[in-house]
Amino acid sequence: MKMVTAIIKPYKLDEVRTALAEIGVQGVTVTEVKGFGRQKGHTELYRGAEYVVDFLPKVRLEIAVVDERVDAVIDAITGAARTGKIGDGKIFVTSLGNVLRIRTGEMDAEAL
Amino acid sequence: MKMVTAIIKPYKLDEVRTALAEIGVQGVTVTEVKGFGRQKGHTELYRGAEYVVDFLPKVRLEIAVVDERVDAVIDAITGAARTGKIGDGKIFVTSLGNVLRIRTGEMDAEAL
Amino acid sequence: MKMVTAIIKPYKLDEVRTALAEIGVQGVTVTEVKGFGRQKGHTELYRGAEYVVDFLPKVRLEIAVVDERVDAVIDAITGAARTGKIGDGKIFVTSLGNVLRIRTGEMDAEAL
Amino acid sequence: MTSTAPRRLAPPLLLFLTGTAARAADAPAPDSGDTAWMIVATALVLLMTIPGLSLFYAGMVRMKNALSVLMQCFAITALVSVLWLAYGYSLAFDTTGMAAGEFGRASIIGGFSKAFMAGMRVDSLVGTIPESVFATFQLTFAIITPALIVGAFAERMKFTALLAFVASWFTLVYLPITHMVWSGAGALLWDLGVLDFAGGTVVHINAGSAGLVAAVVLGRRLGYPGTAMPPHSLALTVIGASLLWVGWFGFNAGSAVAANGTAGMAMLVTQMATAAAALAWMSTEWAVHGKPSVLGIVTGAVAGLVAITPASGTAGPAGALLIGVAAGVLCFFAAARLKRAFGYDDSLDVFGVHAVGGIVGALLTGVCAGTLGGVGLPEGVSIGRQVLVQAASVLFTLAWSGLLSFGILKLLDRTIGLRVTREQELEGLDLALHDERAYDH
Amino acid sequence: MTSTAPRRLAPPLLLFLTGTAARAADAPAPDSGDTAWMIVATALVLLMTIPGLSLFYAGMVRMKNALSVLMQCFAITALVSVLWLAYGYSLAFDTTGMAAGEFGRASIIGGFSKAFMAGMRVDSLVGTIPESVFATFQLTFAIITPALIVGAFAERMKFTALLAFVASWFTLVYLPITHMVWSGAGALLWDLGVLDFAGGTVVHINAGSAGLVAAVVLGRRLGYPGTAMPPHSLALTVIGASLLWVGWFGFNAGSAVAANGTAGMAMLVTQMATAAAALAWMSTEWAVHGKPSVLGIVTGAVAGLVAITPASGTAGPAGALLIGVAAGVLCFFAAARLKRAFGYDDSLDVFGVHAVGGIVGALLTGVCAGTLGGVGLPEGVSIGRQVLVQAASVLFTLAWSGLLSFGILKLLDRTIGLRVTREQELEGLDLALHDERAYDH
Amino acid sequence: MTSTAPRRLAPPLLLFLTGTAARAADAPAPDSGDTAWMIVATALVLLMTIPGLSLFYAGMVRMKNALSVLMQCFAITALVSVLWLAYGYSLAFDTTGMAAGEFGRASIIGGFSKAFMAGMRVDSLVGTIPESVFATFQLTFAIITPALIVGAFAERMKFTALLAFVASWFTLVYLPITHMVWSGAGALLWDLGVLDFAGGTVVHINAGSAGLVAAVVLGRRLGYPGTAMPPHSLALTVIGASLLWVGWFGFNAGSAVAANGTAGMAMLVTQMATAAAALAWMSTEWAVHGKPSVLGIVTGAVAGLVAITPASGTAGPAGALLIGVAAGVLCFFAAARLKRAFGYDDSLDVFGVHAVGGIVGALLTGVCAGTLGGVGLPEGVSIGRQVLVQAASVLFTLAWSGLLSFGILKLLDRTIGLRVTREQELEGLDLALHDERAYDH
Ligand SMILES: Nc1ncnc2c1ncn2[C@@H]1O[C@H](COP(=O)(O)OP(=O)(O)O)[C@@H](O)[C@H]1O
Ligand SMILES: Nc1ncnc2c1ncn2[C@@H]1O[C@H](COP(=O)(O)OP(=O)(O)O)[C@@H](O)[C@H]1O
Ligand SMILES: Nc1ncnc2c1ncn2[C@@H]1O[C@H](COP(=O)(O)OP(=O)(O)O)[C@@H](O)[C@H]1O
Repeated sequence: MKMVTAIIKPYKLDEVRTALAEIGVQGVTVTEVKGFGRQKGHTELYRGAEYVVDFLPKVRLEIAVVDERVDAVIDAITGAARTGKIGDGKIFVTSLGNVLRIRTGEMDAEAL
Repeated sequence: MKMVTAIIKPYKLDEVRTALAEIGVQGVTVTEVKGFGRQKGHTELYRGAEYVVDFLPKVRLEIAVVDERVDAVIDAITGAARTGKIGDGKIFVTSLGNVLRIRTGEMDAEAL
Repeated sequence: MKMVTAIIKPYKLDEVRTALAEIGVQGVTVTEVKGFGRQKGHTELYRGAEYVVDFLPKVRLEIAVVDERVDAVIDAITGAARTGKIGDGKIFVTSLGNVLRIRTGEMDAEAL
Repeated sequence: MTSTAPRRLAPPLLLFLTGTAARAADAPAPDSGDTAWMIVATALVLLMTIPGLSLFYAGMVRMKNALSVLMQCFAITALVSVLWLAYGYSLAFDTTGMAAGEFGRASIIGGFSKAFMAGMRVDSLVGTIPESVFATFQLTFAIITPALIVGAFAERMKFTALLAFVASWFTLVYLPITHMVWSGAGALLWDLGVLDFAGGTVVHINAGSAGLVAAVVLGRRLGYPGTAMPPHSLALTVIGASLLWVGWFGFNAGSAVAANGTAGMAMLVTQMATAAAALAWMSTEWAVHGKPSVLGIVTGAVAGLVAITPASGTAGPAGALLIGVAAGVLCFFAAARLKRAFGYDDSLDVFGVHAVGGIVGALLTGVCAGTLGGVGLPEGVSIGRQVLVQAASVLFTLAWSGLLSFGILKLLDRTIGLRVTREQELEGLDLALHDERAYDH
Repeated sequence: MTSTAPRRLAPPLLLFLTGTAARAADAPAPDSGDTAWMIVATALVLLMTIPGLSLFYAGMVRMKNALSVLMQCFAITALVSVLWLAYGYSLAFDTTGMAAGEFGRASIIGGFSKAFMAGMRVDSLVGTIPESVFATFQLTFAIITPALIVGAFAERMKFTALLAFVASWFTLVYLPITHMVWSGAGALLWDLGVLDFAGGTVVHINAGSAGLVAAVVLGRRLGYPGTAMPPHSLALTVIGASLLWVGWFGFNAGSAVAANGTAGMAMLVTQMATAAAALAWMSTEWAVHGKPSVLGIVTGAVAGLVAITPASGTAGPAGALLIGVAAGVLCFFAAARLKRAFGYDDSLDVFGVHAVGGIVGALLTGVCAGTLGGVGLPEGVSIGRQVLVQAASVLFTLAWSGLLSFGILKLLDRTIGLRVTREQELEGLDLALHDERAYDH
Repeated sequence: MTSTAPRRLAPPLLLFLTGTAARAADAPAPDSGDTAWMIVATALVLLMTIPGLSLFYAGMVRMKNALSVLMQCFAITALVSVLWLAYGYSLAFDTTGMAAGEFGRASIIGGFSKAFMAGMRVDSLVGTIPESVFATFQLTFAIITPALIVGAFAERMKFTALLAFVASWFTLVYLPITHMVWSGAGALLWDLGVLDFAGGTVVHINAGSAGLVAAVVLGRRLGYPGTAMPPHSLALTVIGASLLWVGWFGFNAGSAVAANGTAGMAMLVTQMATAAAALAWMSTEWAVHGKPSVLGIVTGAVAGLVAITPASGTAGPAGALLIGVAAGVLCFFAAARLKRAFGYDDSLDVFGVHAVGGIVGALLTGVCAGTLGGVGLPEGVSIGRQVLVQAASVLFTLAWSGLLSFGILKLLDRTIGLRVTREQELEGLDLALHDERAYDH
């Protein structure tokens, strides 16, 4: 099993969710994060105090999947999240030892 | 060492924390997340605009532990977080390369 | 590649960011988290209802790097985040299977 | 005795004089200054409930229930207004058949002769102000009183039950007590000689007693007292408390039903008692817990406002200081200790602040009218006697409100049910009952 | 016909009497009570816009646009004030050359004789109050009317375009309509006999019509209606709605331009219509959707406030109930169904609440003046005839405001552009246009 | 010279006339309209501090310090009220021993004859209003002045030090300056002929000078100016600024101590100067930084309110525009540039807005009284001479407040300590000093 972690633009969340649902992914955990990267932040200005905010609001998705589905998941995310503009985000894939469904005690692939 | 990541219902956090403390776990990092899964969300309604919110507030726990303690940790979480109702959440276990305590520079098992 | 995850004190974020930038790290994802650990929390008091809040606001950094740079990254974080007081936080290193830049489709080291 | 005492300054005095008995005397004339003040006083008392009290309460509950509290206060405002129009004003202030010292049905409750504001014309007067203004001013008191009770059962009551409870309580508790205290000679507590200038008995003790009963009948919130339930937004609570303070000038100085020296002095003593109570609560908390808190100081201010309410037409500045300090200290212990000792879950301390503060104020009203710069008691009435009258009225109100509240709540519990389900309570009332969330951040 | 009717109670009646025609009669004397009330009424109407309406609206938009709405309302307050001083007051209330029943330029718009408040001295009077107070009171109406329109194009309009639109609309739409309805005998709609005590036509239908046009011309927000756009802080919205309710006493009772029985009755009927509309919306929503919501009940209250506005000087309490219930139910369907059916994106329901509520109120004003406890219609005017007059005024205002708004917006679109870029809309107007964020949590 | 000038309109004129010298003349009679207005004006000025100023400030600090600011403002409200009762009112307004043109102790500070409101009865009058109303109205000015200073040392001062500082500053700075400017003939600055209708000198320059000194003595916040310290909730700040604007009608128009033409004109010019200053700040910021901001426009409005304050009883509408524009532009540069240039950390720009705005207003008061539609200067006083008098009063106040504030702060620093520890500052004052958090989201 793998854990696919994606950092995307917040307003793309709905589209990515839909794309994942279409390929049968049933579970996702989402976190609101701040991203520092190549994409430039914005300027804020308060009574003459101007400063550059170099983080940007991003959304982090965690999706646990069986190995065979990793590519499909990556394609779904990429397809929905890509705008071609800097800051579209990253996908990280790590290997996942075990998964357990708390409610039933089911393990691994069954637990997804 | 392993990193145990658990997604649970928010109101179970206190109980899980207590259960972990009882088995001697001293450190946990907690994130507020949104979960998409089998559990159904709720409906919101604003001036006739009705829409289904399919995410649910969840809490994500990260607990770094030595390998021997993984099972105890999983049992503690499961015992405290289970309600038997859909949406109780998942536990993910991944392997952890190194751990370092910033304050002292201690490494790995000592750092936990 | 490795994923370096660090839990630090929130007011140290700027310094750590700067230290990372100095060694050429270009991307970081930051999450606001709550930490339970050895560091004691605070007391809150509302109309005579006194209770101990044992979590503390912390900041979680995720930095994906190529293996060679892991030590430099750890040193940068440690150098900037250490105060010597309890609660300075931890660094976790896990191995990272793949990385993909959504915008371009670049993979792994190129994607960082 | 009381009908001749110039010191009897309850709001409806003028109503009484110009409305029934004294009609023969010189014809009342409208006064634009009094009218101006009373229109504004009405707006100020409405401001106390929406948004004042609503925010004070909403800030103190958990985020998942913030809207439910706002909803309850807003719905009460609307519901009580319509009931006031239909029959409330009439049952409270219709004085047909009343005569000083004579006991009868009309000593307890008015009739229906003013239902739907029958007979009220653009030029109808009560004293020197339009009757429309008098009726609306009194309505704002009828609104805030049940809204105060909301704090006692916050975070667990069904919205349907809330509506049913408020309609019943307004009818069976608020209207009779108002009538008995304020409608003039012939009314039960008026004839007894109670001093309640702006509603310590009618509003605060009345609501506080109902609150305690409701907290007990509904039971504790899930997790209370083990789980931490910190206020979700003390910023809202401070806005609410501040608006309560400002609006209370309408409440107390407005109870003079004129823009005169009595109104002015009511404002001054209100300011002083509130300030003193705020400092007293802050100091007590500082001494007891080691730190002063903003929730503490604002609650202290509210306790002071409550306590000076019955006395605001009769006490002097020094009396106000005494009342403020007493309320600040005693309400602190009532809120911080009493409810923990007895184990009931009066979520936002309706009993601890409004009943206890109201009782402190009611009793000290008797003391401070006759001394410490007060305006003096009616001829032949000693301080001791007045305090006894005050105490009797307190007990009567505690009992009337407590017993009837208990009956209403038990009846509702057996019919429509009072409390949300466990799942609804865990999810929060905002989503469970109203399909809304307070914030989308 | 109308110039002799004692029931014609629009605010400028006194202006007219004391300002031009009736100057020969007994010299007007200042009244401190009336003055006191009107100063406060002015403060209350200002409170309706800042912070009332600003918060009502800001709470309903998404967090990334919250400041842009506050900014728009605040800038409108400042901009309209200065324009009012420069020429607005004069164009609205200069009655030079007007005569009852005679049509001319002055029936549509005033002249410049009062520009920069020329001739206004500390002791100038309008009726019994200082002219400075009258001018500032009227200004607060001129402020809130364009501010209402903001809700229609929230979350997508350029700030430069907003300023240009408001300056033009104020000049070409607000000032003429105000003049035609309120400046006195000789003005077009005044001579027609329209009853608009506090601004159902001048303020609400006027703004609502412009709002609908603006929503259509600007087009929908990105993602509307598919994407969820929940209010980011209903707590702010409830504060705003509550302050609107309280402040509306200044709006409606202040329109009596005196602290008298008419003001008092205006306050009473305002309270009752608002309460009834809140309950009506709540019940309708409960029946239709299964749950009552706080956004619903507060919107219902605003609908009631809107609808009672034109009638507040002429309706009785029973009429107020009718108006409230009708507004609550009809505005619910307008907001919840109509805009979805037609597919325009009137973000915060300016048309559904203000135009629809205003129309309901305007028509029922004709009904309720003559019956249900109203003050009665002018001699010789039947209810049917008055309703026709009201309908004609409604249509006239809808058309005037709609057509001119369309012209102004199209012109601005071709010159400076109305709408922010796609990137700016996605990022949110707060950062894109103002370099600020509403919260740093 | 000044005692006969009909244009001398400072609030206590009536006090002076009816309270001491003129007692022989026709007996003063209470006026219900004036009383109505002054009760409300008092409520409005209280509203300016709680919740107005509290929110304006609390929104601008970081979340971890939001409650500490609310706490400070609320505690000041309570503390100053009690001190006012004990001796403040007396030291400020006791005129025993004063005589026009004679210098003595009583020219600087009053005596104790009115301590604890001695001699004040329900029917005591000041001019046409109850003395209780006059005393409470003046109290609200005494409350807001030290509360303004809070902005200068926000986010780093110990709460104990705050209480001690406020008590001392109120006694040694506020009371004497008030007495010298407002208590009537015989008082130092009154005899000099300063025009300060509503408190440009007494309130704003006074507070601004103390603020600058406090910012310097306490030193900068940790991390200033490198670290970003964005406002945690501009929504709260906009609510606060809006309530300041609305409440300021009580401040300025209330300073007429009557509901008359002077009050009305004060309201009108207040509205116009504020609007002009808001637009001026917005435009300047837009030109200089490329975007207009909501924090900018509301701060501009406050600058305008400050600057028109001393002139509000004497300037005309055109003068108000001049004052507003000048204040908007100059305060912008003071807040955005001056403090950065000199490197002090006046957290919320108390000096840049209140002292600079106050000075602009004080000087232009001299200009605008005599021209641009102003009411005119006393006979024989030229504009140049009046401006010199204004400048002298400004310098005197800057020096008095600055030097005494410095002394008080240094003394406190050496005894109880002014500043929280580094750890407390990092953790935030809310948890460190009050064991509370502003939000539990
Ligand atoms: N090395 C990294 N480690 C962790 N997160 C990263 C890393 N690089 C980028 N990110 C995340 O991805 C987001 C997008 O990266 P950015 O460099 O701005 O654009 P792009 O993905 O188009 O190259 C960042 O905001 C950050 O959250
Ligand atoms: N494949 C997955 N990857 C990541 N998180 C998941 C996955 N499946 C479920 N989750 C998380 O677990 C939570 C509970 O899952 P759900 O399917 O609702 O119920 P249950 O755990 O009882 O099967 C979800 O809300 C989501 O946060
Ligand atoms: N075993 C662990 N697993 C995950 N997070 C941990 C663990 N131990 C500590 N942490 C995180 O590190 C933070 C600091 O730990 P703490 O024990 O307070 O101090 P120190 O790092 O100085 O030993 C905690 O607040 C928590 O967020």
